Amino acid sequence: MVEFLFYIFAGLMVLSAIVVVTARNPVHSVLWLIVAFLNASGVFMLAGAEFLALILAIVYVGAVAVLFLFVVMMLDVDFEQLRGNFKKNLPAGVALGILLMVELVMLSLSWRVVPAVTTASSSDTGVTNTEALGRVLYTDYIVAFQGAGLVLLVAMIGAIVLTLRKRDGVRKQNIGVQVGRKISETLEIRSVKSGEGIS
Amino acid sequence: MMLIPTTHYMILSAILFSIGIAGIFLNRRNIIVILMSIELVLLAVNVNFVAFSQAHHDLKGQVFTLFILTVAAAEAAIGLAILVIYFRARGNVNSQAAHELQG
Amino acid sequence: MEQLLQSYLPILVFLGVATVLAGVFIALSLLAGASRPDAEKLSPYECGFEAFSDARKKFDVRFYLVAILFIIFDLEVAFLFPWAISLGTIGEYGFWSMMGFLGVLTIGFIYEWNKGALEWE
Amino acid sequence: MLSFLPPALLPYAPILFLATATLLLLVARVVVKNGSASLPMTALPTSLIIAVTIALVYAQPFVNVPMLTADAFGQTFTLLMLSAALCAVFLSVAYEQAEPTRQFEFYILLLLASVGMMLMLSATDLLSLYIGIELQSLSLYVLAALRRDTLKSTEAGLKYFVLGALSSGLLLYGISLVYGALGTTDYSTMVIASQQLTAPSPMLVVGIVFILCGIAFKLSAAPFHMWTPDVYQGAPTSVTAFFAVAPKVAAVGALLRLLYVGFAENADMWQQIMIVLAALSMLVGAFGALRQQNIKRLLAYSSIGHIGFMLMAISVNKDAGIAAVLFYLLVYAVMNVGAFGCVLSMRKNGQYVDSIRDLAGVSKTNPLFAYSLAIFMLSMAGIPIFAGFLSKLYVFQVVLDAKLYTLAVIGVLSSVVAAAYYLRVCKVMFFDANESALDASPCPVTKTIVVVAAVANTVFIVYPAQQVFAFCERWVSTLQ
Repeated sequence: MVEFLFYIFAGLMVLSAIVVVTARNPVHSVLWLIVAFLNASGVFMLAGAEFLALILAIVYVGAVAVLFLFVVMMLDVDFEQLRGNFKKNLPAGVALGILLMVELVMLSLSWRVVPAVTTASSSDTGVTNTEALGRVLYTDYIVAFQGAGLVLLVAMIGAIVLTLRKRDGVRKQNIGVQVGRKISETLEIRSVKSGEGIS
Repeated sequence: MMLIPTTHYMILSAILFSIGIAGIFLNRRNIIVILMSIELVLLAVNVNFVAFSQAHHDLKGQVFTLFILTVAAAEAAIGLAILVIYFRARGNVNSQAAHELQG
Repeated sequence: MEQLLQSYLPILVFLGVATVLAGVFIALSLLAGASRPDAEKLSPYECGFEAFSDARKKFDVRFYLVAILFIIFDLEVAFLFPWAISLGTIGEYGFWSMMGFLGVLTIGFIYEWNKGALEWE
Repeated sequence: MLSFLPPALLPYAPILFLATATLLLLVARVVVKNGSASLPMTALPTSLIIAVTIALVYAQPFVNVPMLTADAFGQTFTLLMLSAALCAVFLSVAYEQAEPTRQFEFYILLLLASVGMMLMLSATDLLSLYIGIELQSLSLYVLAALRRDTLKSTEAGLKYFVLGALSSGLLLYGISLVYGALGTTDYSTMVIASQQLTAPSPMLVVGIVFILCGIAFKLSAAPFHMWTPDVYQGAPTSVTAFFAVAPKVAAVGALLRLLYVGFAENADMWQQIMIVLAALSMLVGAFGALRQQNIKRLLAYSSIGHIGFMLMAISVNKDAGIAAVLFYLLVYAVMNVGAFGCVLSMRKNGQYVDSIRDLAGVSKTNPLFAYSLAIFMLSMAGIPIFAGFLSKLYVFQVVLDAKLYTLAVIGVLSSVVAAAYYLRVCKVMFFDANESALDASPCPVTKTIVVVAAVANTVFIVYPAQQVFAFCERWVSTLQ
């Protein structure tokens, strides 16, 4: 039963990966990329990495694929011109792919478990995968964890520095000031004699 | 229900990795598809890590995958930021035309 | 292992049923319905006029910036889940390490707010 | 001396200080809204922060921690990298005055890249090595594309990003295969696991190959050097000055620790690859720049050549090799900081110029500039009385001891060919007719750096060479 599930997920994943690479329209390749990510989270689930499967679904499908879709929609590009010599280097690309694949698959067949290098934490101690991850992540791997925090900070600074454009002279609505205005500032009561206007 | 042998995962990861690398060489012109192929390569790496983490019965592989996810998402964000400003400066997104720096 | 997969079986069944149903509807409409497409019918309908411009409008880069910042804070939340569950066992040390992580990202947020990345002209 | 810190934080003191100081500087610069503040206002605190970090690194006791280590080897490379970053900050002040961009983030990203490099240099686990490499690379991608309105800078950033992302994909695939083969990513446990390996595992070999491809990219070693000339030319010159030295020091240090500690047991697997990388880099570095018209692309090819020499010394796999690499790196840093100081003072009527024809006959109009650039060119070529000759001498000595004769022959051949384009620059400066003079170098800081580097290059051979080499050997012995 589990074997059958694995073949479905793996098959769909490989198929959608092939379509992502060869799709004519980038929007299609983004959608197939999302299918690939969803199947990947299925494969992770079968491998016991429950938390990672869900994070993959949330973070990748939810955010990264959306970002790709944004960019594909934003840069209105004529795709025919982009695929100019796709046909020309198709044979070379496919040959490279198959060569790499055969070599790596043969490599995988030669894999044997190395005499056990016992490491402290093992995954199935009756505690949920997320809890087990949480116990290890913030204490033993604190260096990588803070490094990841700085990587996110650099990504934020980079994105803002590169894309933010300030149009000066744009009047912005300041809700605080609007709400804070008192009646005396807005209304001015003047007594007007009949027949004369207000200067 | 026995577990799935690790070699299956490794073969899946090898296939995905080769598709990703071939994808990069196939459409050198369209940078967005290159970025997607890089995401596929990282997905192949994650499958490998999770499979070995199950094989070695320790969490190190899964912790590594979590950090790869974080860094890959940040990398995709910056990559697309650079792509947008390149497109704004250039006018279209085709890397063959990127021959300004030559000689 | 099996207990984990058992608990996720309903989701799988739900997904399976959903895709099968969707597939059936599409297949039925393709097979049963009469479809004689011609250029006129396929062109986008704009109240009888010829289509004025390409349907894809270039939209503002600010949408894009919000999407990037969403990814970054989404990842921050992703790190909070295991922390929340395992706070009991990792104790003081784990608490302060997450406070450091949150501090770094709060400083990023202050930077972003003052730079005006969140404002929408 | 750092006893006041809580013992738990002691090993992280320098990195922690650099990171927190950068964050405070970031908040200060963005909250304090004084539009008029020109850039040096940020350069001053930046150089202060780097100086204090250098002091902290120097004073730090040597201690090991799960993912990091602080030993003499790491300390030396970190000091060299931080001083290179400090010179890059000084050089960028002149660049900022000439072409103000009002982007103070340049300094913040430079500091965050230095944090990444410190992490790389002291990592004893493939995970912290990867996070360090990514933190440094992400900051450098953004720095390369910082001039977002000019096409050259965005194109440089894009090329660097695409190839960088691909190379971290390769690096990660290598790490996953090594993790699969050995079951661990910590250097010391990897050594134990590879000793226990009964049959030679092909997966480990392929894993090491992929890791070396990933790191070779960061070093701009030969088969992965395509991005270097374009990014050196495209990126703003102050960023290129930082590119040329600091990340190379970090990548060489990380590679040395990875190979000599992590993969100490399986040297037979990586020695062949290193020899091939070294030979290719030297040849590309020599033949690439023969008809080069742009000074920055010329310096890019020369840095590829120098990396080739360092890889040659690393592939020897003996402690003497490390001392030669450390010495070579020291001389390389001084030469490149000086060379980029000159490139930054190449201005004609207010415009930065970077083609070699603009240097025609400069010796008559700005003699100081001409002579110092000539010293750097000759030192890079390895002409005897300059420091460059000594560093190449030590590398050749080590390589010949290890009987890698073919590599030594390729090395000599490539340095002879490379000398051609270095001497061509000197010839253009001294013997060609002069069309227009360069502007006088506005900023005293650049001038002092250039002069100090030039003097260091020449006087080096007389006194300190022996002591410095002995110093390198003493430091290296602590690499456990």
